[in-house]
Amino acid sequence: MASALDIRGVRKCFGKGEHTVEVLKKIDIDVAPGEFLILVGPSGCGKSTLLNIIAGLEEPTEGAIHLGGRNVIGVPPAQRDIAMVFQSYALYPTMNVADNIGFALEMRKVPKAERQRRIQEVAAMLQITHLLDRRPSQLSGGQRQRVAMGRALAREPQLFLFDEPLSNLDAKLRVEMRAEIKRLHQASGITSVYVTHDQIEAMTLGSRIAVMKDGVLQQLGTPDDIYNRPANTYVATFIGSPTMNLVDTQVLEGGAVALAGIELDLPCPAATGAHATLGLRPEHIRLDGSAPWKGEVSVVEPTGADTYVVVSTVSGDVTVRVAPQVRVQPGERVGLAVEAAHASWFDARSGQRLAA
Amino acid sequence: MASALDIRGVRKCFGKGEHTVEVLKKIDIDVAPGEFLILVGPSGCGKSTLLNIIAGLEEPTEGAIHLGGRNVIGVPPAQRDIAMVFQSYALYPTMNVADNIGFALEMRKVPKAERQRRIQEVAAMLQITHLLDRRPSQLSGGQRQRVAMGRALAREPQLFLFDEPLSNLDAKLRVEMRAEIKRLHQASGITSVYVTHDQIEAMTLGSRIAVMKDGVLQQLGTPDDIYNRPANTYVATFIGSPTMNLVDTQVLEGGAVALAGIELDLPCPAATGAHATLGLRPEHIRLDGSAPWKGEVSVVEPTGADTYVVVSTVSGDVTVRVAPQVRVQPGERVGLAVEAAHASWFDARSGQRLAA
Amino acid sequence: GEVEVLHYWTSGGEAKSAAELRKMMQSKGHTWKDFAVAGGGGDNAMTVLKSRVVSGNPPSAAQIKGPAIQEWAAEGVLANLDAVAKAENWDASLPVVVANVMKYKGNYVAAPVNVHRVNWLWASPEVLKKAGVPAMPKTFDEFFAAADKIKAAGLIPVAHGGQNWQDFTTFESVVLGVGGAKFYQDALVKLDQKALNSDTMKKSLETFRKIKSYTDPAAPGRDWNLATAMVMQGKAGFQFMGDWAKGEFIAAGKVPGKDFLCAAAPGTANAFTFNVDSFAMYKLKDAGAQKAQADLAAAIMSPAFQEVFNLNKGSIPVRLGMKMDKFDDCAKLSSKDFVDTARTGGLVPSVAHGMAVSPAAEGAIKDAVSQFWNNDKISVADGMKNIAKAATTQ
Amino acid sequence: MTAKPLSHHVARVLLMGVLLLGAAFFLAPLYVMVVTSLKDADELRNGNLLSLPGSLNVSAWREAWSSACTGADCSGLRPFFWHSVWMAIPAVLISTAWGALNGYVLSLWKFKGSETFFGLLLFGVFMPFQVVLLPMSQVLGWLGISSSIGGLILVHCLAGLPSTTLFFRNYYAAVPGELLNAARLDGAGFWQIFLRIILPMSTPIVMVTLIWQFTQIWNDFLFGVAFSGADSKPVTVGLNNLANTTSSVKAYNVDMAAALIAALPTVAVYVLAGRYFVRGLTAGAVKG
Amino acid sequence: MKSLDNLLPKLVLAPAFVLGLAFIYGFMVWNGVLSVTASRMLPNYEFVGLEQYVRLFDMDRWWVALRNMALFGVLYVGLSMALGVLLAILLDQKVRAEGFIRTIYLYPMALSFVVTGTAWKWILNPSDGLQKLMQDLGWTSFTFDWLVQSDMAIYCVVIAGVWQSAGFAMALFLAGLRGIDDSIIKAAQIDGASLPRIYWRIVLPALRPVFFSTLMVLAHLSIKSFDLVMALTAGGPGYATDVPATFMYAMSFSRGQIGLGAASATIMLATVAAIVVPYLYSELRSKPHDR
Ligand SMILES: Nc1ncnc2c1ncn2[C@@H]1O[C@H](COP(=O)(O)OP(=O)(O)OP(=O)(O)O)[C@@H](O)[C@H]1O
Ligand SMILES: Nc1ncnc2c1ncn2[C@@H]1O[C@H](COP(=O)(O)OP(=O)(O)OP(=O)(O)O)[C@@H](O)[C@H]1O
Ligand SMILES: [Mg+2]
Ligand SMILES: [Mg+2]
Repeated sequence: MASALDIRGVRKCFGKGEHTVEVLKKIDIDVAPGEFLILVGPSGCGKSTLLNIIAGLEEPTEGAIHLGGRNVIGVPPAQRDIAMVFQSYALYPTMNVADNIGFALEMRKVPKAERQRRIQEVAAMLQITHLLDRRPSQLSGGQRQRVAMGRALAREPQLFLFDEPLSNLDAKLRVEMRAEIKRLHQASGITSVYVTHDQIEAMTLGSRIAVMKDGVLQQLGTPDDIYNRPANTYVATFIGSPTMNLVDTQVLEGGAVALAGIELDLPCPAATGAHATLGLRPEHIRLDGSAPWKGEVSVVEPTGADTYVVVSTVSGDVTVRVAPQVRVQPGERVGLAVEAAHASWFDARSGQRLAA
Repeated sequence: MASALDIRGVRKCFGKGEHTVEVLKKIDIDVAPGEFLILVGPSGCGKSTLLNIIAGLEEPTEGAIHLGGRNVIGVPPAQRDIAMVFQSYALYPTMNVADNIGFALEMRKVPKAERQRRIQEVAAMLQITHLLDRRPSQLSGGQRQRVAMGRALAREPQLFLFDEPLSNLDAKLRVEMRAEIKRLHQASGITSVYVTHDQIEAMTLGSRIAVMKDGVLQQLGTPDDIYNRPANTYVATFIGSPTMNLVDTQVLEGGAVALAGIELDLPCPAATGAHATLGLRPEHIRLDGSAPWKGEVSVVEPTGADTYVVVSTVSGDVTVRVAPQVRVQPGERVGLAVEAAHASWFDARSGQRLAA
Repeated sequence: GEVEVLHYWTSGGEAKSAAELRKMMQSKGHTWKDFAVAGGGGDNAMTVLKSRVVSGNPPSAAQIKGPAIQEWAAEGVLANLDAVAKAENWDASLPVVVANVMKYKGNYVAAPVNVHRVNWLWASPEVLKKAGVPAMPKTFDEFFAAADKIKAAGLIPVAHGGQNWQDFTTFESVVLGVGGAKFYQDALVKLDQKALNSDTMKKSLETFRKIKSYTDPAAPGRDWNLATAMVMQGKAGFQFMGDWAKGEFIAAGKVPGKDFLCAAAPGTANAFTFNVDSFAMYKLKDAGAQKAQADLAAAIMSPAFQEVFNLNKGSIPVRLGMKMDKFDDCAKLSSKDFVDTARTGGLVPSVAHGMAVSPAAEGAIKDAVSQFWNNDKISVADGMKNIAKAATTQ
Repeated sequence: MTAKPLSHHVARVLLMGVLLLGAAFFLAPLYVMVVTSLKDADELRNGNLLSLPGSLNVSAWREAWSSACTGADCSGLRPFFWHSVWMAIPAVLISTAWGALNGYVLSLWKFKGSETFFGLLLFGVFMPFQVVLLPMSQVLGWLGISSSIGGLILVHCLAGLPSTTLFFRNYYAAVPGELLNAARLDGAGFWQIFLRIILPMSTPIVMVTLIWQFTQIWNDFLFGVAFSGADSKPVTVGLNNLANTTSSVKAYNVDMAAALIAALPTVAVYVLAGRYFVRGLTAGAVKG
Repeated sequence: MKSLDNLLPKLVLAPAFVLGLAFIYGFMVWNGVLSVTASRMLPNYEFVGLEQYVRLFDMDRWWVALRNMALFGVLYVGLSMALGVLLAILLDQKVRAEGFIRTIYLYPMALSFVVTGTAWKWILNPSDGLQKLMQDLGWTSFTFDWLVQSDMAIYCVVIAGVWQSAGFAMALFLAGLRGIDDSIIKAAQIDGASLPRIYWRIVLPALRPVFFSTLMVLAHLSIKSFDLVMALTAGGPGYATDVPATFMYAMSFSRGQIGLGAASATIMLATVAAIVVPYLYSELRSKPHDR
């Protein structure tokens, strides 16, 4: 089957002559029909730019965009059959909710009765029927978000684009809306590309995740890949909160490594004698008095559901997740046991993942 | 010892005549010296108003504020010896960082040399020494946040007030700054009141948490109290993410309850025959095929470190936290086992916690 | 046809006179579109005129006079009135001096309305009596003696207003009185540098400055007719002003000889500074409008209009040989002097009223004189230098 | 309730005092004008500037409105007033609409060179108007609309163009680009975006521009005198003629009444809509 | 399709482009051309080089006009801004009846100078106005006759100018004040600053951009001031209150010296450009908005 969206060798430069900035550097992404692709990366890495290029709001400097097999370079946004939900919602401030939702249909000359029907349908789905007469300024953040969503949904487009749609909401609402988006995607099955800063969103919504940095695609994979098999130290530390612990090691003979002098029984794919970086997520370390790797507790952060313990070791601070009922005190000496199966290994120099 | 801050029967109304809105309704809070009190609650519940009243920026309609034993009603803000960090930072846009930090000292006629020393000291502590000459507009969000903090710290006041100081930062920076604030508080020992929307912040920073809603104090207690022994269903659902599951039950005889017909062995403090609401956090439920409480998996949300499974049961959706390696599929039928020790019980009508 | 007439006759007596002209045109079946633009002694009107001409849509007739007529004609925008002039025999009914002003390269391009005498001195008999001044002063010595008496009586000796042409009206009367007609011609008409730097000029300036000391401090900014009103109301003794001032007296119902006195400015009894108002006609395409223009020109020169108009305005008819019996004594005197001086060479054009030199030079000299009048810090020597320099403006 | 310290009350009283003093300074000329316009000739001569008229005497107003002479015409300000109305309304509307369109393009549809064009246009705000009188007359002559209300309207639209464009462009600079993108994706074109989305958001700046243009155009004298014909002279020209039309006794009461009549529409606009002006300025006409 | 999309904005801007540039720059060039011709009553095109400029700078009246422009400009701009900022700050103190007082401050802007000139001329006239009033009230030694004094009359123009513009400056500053983040003031209060100090140290510095735009607006008004002088003094006494705008007007329209007038207009344009162009440049450079 043809891919729903194919981004091929897209480059984008802003500015001219000396001041040229290359914001996207040869991006290749292929999205299958019905897929939910997540785009993550630090601020300024080019996520919005890529979305704009897909939508046709911006022209790429180089490369092609295929939508359902058709090259759309040069096709104006209105004819690409794409709907987009913006970070700031971009609701039309002077129209009421119904008109906001119906605007795109009106522009496409959908007859009035049909338009009304669709508006009602979408409003019912998003539970905003009672808000249809209000202006955006009379809505709460969550309600606005729903309207923005409704505006996109009314269209039943070929492709959805979401540019950090939840980042303005508070935590609680974010969780609710996240579930809603997931539900809607499952119901409609429309291919979607979704930009976010939030890792939980990325992990829970995406069928695949693309991690970008400085205009370069770092890794493209399933959430499980990204979380458990990060392609490099950048991806490793970018995804996961608290972040993955990275520890310098030297590979000893016979499936052991040395951490600043302490010897641990961990098989490492690097050559003996080489330096390698060991990546360990907080939940993959246990407090174990008998373990050889020792340290002193510096901070205890109970979050209710879990408690994070920061342990100072000779190889630096290490964060460990423990159950809330575990009681440790700052200053206490503890041992750290590692779940070897979940360890990630990276080249010490390049930061690239070492294949097992 | 006298309390550092005593809020006694504070009421605040805005508007006149018919349009009066009571924003704070008889708030009583007593803060011990050195304590770190967290104020949480939904938007518009009156948190900022309370902070403003403590600072003297706003007069209460009724009630008293005692600072170190002295009633400060009518005392202008400048004479209350309070430092405040604003949500928007409120840095003086036309002064450089050093002047921003030193302004309060200058106003208090601290000699120039002494002022310089304090600015340097604070800057060093916050690692912003290299930024002292810059204007706020030339700083990143995190740097601004530090300057706002530095401005408060330079003063060594009797009391710190923080109004959502981290809410404008991105997730990663927020984690870092949270740790910094904790460290600074531990070092200085100055009594603090801290408003936040973020539950992790609330749980990890506070020595006690005050939960407000609609101008009424809902619960005042340690993070452990609030998380594990919420005073009512509001607090129960407000704190914790994903939120606590609430299930309607009817108390049967002999330490059992009925959930929409299913009988569970759970001792409930309510009278037999009464209706009670059972509160269960996602991490206190296990998937257990043998358990009598059955349901169908509707959503699986892997977040990497944990996986949340939403199970549709006859008593409504229930969210369960499972380890990432547990593999379940939407549509699968599962059983839910409850950790009775961690169950919370609320009156079905009033929502108030039922004493065990 | 339709005549659109651009003029700046907006004060009492003037407006009445303009209304007369309109009446006459209307009686001939033409429509009169009144385009009056007040202010700035015609400056605003000139702005409008210029922009109208540049836009190719000039008014039918505009109130212009003196060398400005030639300048406009030189631009080729004025209509030729020879046909009317011949039919109405203008050459015979106008003094040559005046006719020359109306002609460009031998063709009539403007129709004269009236003759004003500028070198008048007006006085309030009531004030003179109060101060014990027996008669109108004939020389400047007499004048200053009288002024001193009025001052002593606690009244304002000289009423004066505040535009530069008012300053200059006084100034040219002083030059004429001090230096005589020949000197006036040399200095102010020919702009001869020797004359402008002569002792006579110095004496004139000294006299001029002395007059200033008899005016009241509120003069700057005052309109001329308000100064006239001061004389009328017995607040001030004298005013140097052209005979349009009489229009104001008459309009207020005052009787010459009884309620106010007129005499030639001190030392100028044998001279006459004239100021001829005239209408220039602009080239128009519309035949109806051209006909109306011709009728307007004829109407202006008709004895009936000349009489009515000048009775209102205070001036005398420009047409020779008119019966003067309806006119008052001042006008009769004026009329007689007009004819006499034309013979003796005492008939000189008024600089203050744009009859003598080009607008550019006139403006520059007026500036210099005004500055001298208004600023006592400028010495007579400097004032003379400034005036001489201004006279070189082209 | 808490008692405010005494110094607080003293400060408030002082504050109000200064504010009212300021108000008095600004009101004094208006007071003088109003009082004078209601006096009769006797009171004018005998009273002083500030004294109140003995009785409400509106004859000066009536005279100024319908019978005072300006030149040979004695129909008061009335015809001039209506010329001004017929000139100002279209000129204000056209120049505002035009400025809105230009501002829309200049901030939301930028293209190469549009900023430079804006800079060049902006310089027009600062151009002394006397400079354009003669060339403008010539152009109006070519267009065949000299000395007509139509010509005046055109001149005012051109003269106001830089400022109205500036107002709208600065206001629209704050419109988020995402809004435009959303509309484009929704399938709206250039005009639909302008009419359906941008224009309805522009009320504050439209108010500012309308008020500004109205005062500018209504109060203009220079263009009014230079480009009007005998039957299109605006009220400022009429007022000037009237105030400079003097008989021996200056009819200050009529002058003042005429001045007030000429000022009435603009003052009314400020009194009724002044708060929209300040609000609109706050909303983005002035960069702060 | 695409080309129309790109073309439409340019088409819409085209009338403004053609007319705006033709009128502004075409006329400027035309004026520049006239200034090197011998034009008198009507424009002509006889080239005379820089003669008109030489004559211009040889005229005492032109120098007076320049001096007046400088004096008037500094005082008018300075006083209007000082008064404007003061009133704006006072009005910002949550005053009762703010809207009412604000309207009073603002209304002079609504009046044309033909109107206010009439009123001010009378008030400032020694024999009819303020001086007479004071003397009638018994203060016989009171004199206020600046309007008729050659060297003081320009200050009368300043008074009337400030009267008209201060309210506008106030409105701009008030808009600026309203735009300042409230929490900055709260922060300063907590930092222990008194109200005057807060304004002096925090608020006024933050208003800098507003000061700048107000300065620009007033400065160009002062250079263009024409109606004001015409209505109040018509340049008098003598030509003591002449400014370049009135000078240019007099030369071009009543004196028949269009060439000279054009030369003076060129100098005015150059002055305006010297003030405005750097400002415009920085304005447009500082914000590389891009969509
Ligand atoms: N029109 C433009 N001209 C020049 N540079 C631009 C332009 N638009 C974007 N950029 C630059 O391109 C880079 C990528 O911008 P983009 O908006 O795509 O980032 P982003 O990944 O969406 O960031 P964020 O998470 O903050 O939204 C940024 O450095 C930005 O400054
Ligand atoms: N000056 C005022 N006049 C009238 N109502 C006010 C005023 N200040 C605040 N309020 C109202 O008081 C309520 C509480 O406001 P407050 O700012 O204290 O909320 P908050 O808890 O800080 O909310 P947030 O989390 O959004 O900052 C709100 O409903 C607000 O609208
Ligand atoms: Mg982005
Ligand atoms: Mg708040």
